Amino acid sequence: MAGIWRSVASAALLIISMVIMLDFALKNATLQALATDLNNWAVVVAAFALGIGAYSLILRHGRMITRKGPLWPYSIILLVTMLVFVVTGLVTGSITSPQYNWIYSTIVMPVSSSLYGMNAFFIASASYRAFKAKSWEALVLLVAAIFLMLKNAPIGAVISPILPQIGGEIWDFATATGMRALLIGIGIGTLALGLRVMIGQEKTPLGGAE
Amino acid sequence: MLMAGKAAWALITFVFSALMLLMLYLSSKKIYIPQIREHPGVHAISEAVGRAAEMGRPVSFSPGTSSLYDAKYAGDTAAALTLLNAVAREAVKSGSKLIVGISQPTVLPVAQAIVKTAYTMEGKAEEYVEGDTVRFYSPDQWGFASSYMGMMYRERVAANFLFGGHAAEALILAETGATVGAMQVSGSTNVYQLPMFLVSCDYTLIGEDQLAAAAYLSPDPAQKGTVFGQDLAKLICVVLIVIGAILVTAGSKILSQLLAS
Amino acid sequence: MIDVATLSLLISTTLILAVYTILYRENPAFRVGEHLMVGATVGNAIVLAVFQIRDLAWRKLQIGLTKGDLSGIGYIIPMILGVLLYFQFSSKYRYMARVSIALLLAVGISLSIRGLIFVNVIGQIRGALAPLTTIQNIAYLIGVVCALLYFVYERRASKLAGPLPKIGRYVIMLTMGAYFANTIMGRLSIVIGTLTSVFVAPALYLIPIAFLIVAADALIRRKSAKA
Amino acid sequence: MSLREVLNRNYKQVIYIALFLSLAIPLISPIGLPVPVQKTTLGVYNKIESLKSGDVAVIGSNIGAAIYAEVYPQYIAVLEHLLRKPGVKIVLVGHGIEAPIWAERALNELNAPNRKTYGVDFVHLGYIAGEEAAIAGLCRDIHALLKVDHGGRPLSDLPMMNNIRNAKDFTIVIDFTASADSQYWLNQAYASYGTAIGFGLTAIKVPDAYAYYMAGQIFGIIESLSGAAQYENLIHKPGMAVTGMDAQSLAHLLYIALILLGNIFIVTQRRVK
Repeated sequence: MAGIWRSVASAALLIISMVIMLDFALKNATLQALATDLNNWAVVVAAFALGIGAYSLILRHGRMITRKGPLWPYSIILLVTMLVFVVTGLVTGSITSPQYNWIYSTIVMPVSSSLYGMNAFFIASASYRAFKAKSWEALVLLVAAIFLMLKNAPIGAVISPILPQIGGEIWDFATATGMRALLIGIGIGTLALGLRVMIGQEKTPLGGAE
Repeated sequence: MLMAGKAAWALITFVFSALMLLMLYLSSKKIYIPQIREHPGVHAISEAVGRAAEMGRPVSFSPGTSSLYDAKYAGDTAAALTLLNAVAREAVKSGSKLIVGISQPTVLPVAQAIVKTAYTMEGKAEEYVEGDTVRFYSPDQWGFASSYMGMMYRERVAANFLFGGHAAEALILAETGATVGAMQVSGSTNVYQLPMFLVSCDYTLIGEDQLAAAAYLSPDPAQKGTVFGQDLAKLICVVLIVIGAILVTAGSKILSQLLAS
Repeated sequence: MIDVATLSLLISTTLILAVYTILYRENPAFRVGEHLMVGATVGNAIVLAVFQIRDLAWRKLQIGLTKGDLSGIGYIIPMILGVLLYFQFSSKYRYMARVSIALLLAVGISLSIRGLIFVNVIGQIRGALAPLTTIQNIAYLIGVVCALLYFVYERRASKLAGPLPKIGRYVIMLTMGAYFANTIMGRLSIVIGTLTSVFVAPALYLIPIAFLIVAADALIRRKSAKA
Repeated sequence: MSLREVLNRNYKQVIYIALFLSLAIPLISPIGLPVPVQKTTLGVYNKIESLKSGDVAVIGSNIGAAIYAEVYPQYIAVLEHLLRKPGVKIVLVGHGIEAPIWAERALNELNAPNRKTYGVDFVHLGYIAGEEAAIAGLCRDIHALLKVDHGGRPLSDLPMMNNIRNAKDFTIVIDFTASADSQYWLNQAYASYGTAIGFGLTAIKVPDAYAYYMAGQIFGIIESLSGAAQYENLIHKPGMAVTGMDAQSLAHLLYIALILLGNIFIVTQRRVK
């Protein structure tokens, strides 16, 4: 049984991939409808997968609370907040209801923007700690970064109008060369990895060879 | 019937795939086994894990915030999972505690299976704690980031691995790792976040480096054949670019038009 | 009595400050923010998932059953595959989850290949085809060729390219430096936005309070460290 | 204790406080560091300046929480400029769910209802679902696509809408957005009806749009917070973007100083050894 089911999985992987790839190149209504459905199926399966996550989370924090492990009061906060969101969302029946909107914009939005903005602080500490001209490569990285900063901040143009020009040239060069090569390489690398997954040579992303 | 504008796509995908599969075949039949330059970051994995074991501090791993069915970073996630396989085996062997932080629910069952297998194969199945070795944090990038940060501080991790599709939380995770003194190896195909990793981590697998690492980390040496196939595909791109540029200079836009057909 | 909007402002400002205290050190205030955030986002994801299953699968299945439409009835499959995922927790029947994962992986990998070959590979090759009439364009051509050769992994092939892959490595480093600096403006805009929203009474008064608490903690820790 | 010793002991905390100050001080008391005007910003300004009484400006209000810090100040500045032009009709419309919230907030902030008459000088059509197809429908026939405005009033009750039926009646369109939808208006209004298009964008989207600008397909781009600051200066109403740019400039200088400091310390340390 296990063997058969694993073969079904390998076959499904190859066939579904082929359908979606062919749908991109061929003009065929059936293929298109099938590809759209498969895409939706993935969304549905992923929605079910969240249950595994929730179970895993509740298991860990429940254990923390019952065993009075370190940080157990925080586990209570976590589980209660989760419950409040689920109940509010399901009772009001919509994530755009005023009540739901209030708890969302009071908790999730400020924490999100704080963490997002914290990048600016970490850029500062990384600038001091990590941008060291230890090698010629590091020097190139550092010089390019400084010129781009002088291009982006209006102060650069005030110091000298040449600075943003140099920054602009570096930016154009970077997008036309290094970025281009990176993107091409990523495209080719993804194709190679994808092929190996499709034909069953690489089973790790499926959960290992077992 | 081919869709307009997709002929070039179909041809290139076909030619590249054929090359990669041919090279895979040649190396599996030992007709031509390519010598692949391995990234120093991959060798650093055992060094980092070993260091953590010596210090008696844990190893942490994040396979990214992109899902398994992401339309852009699925390959990134898949590569991160093969790297997780390598890291988990090293960690279990060295006896350090492993913590895998998961953001996407679709990645969770796969990561659980990989890590559980790694423990079972070393005969340490009882050390795998359900819900704790592989931890689900939050599908939201910032919910995940805050948990992963807190975990790195509280557990004082000594080795931190960040692979797969990370978004704007990349620098936050990497700088926190640097703050707690962890040795860090990272990789991504998200070109906007790569500079963040490169600056903050000890080793970074840039873009394709990470995807290729997935091949040569495989126990089957024949997989290196596809990496050589990748090289040939890139050489084709180089030739196309050079010839195309010369043609355009001569006033012919034929190659550009062909690629758009 | 304070109104709902002010209450929201006060709570969110407290949370912003609590999260930012991580810059000083890991502490209970950050932990509260962290656990609230995880609870909230997972709760939110559960609500969304429930609606998704209802709208994307359940409704379609219902319509399919009443109309006898095959594509609608087909939506029973992802629901079964979704349930099969839960065999993950049984070591004996773990393999049952494999087809569900195969579906997810197949969709992701094939969509990625589609897009990346089309946009990254073909799009970028087309973008590189510029007439070699300016110094810039010639430099771009040399740069992109070197950078591509840097990503050649086969030792012998790489050696044939001579110094070009080495130059390519410098090109990649320059690109990384430029892209690092170019993200800064957006990040700063977010902090500035956050600060502007916090710099309003009564939320404003919370900032000095937060600084005082942090300073007091730092002093106490220094004293106890000395003792 | 020298600066190096302080930084060596706990460099992070010192750096974080320095960054906080360089962001907070300009917000409390603006310094007014100069912001050079780019030609792309000037393109939008000149276009609006050239509008005559009876001209119609359609404003794509696709702002969301994620991009508000960069794009909302541009939106406010452009709306202010339009409100100052006598007789110019303003139509606000969005295809993001959050769009109407930001549009209403901006109208209130600028006191629009008291400065102009709703339905005669400006209307808010709210949020239209359907991405590019919605824009296409809007360009073809507004009245066929929509029956009511954002507040639920029938379009037939709004006098200015009688003369605005399709994209041929739009003098200009300025789309404030952060994603692929910036091309919707270009594809639909510009390509099919020749309507003049301009953009207000986040920094990350500008390179794409710049190609259209160079090709003369759009009349201007307002770029991120810096574009908004330039616009505020052009209309002589310095606001949140100008103070934001002070903070940007100071923070960038701090980053550069930190990079240089880090390297100087290495060099001097080597000498001491």
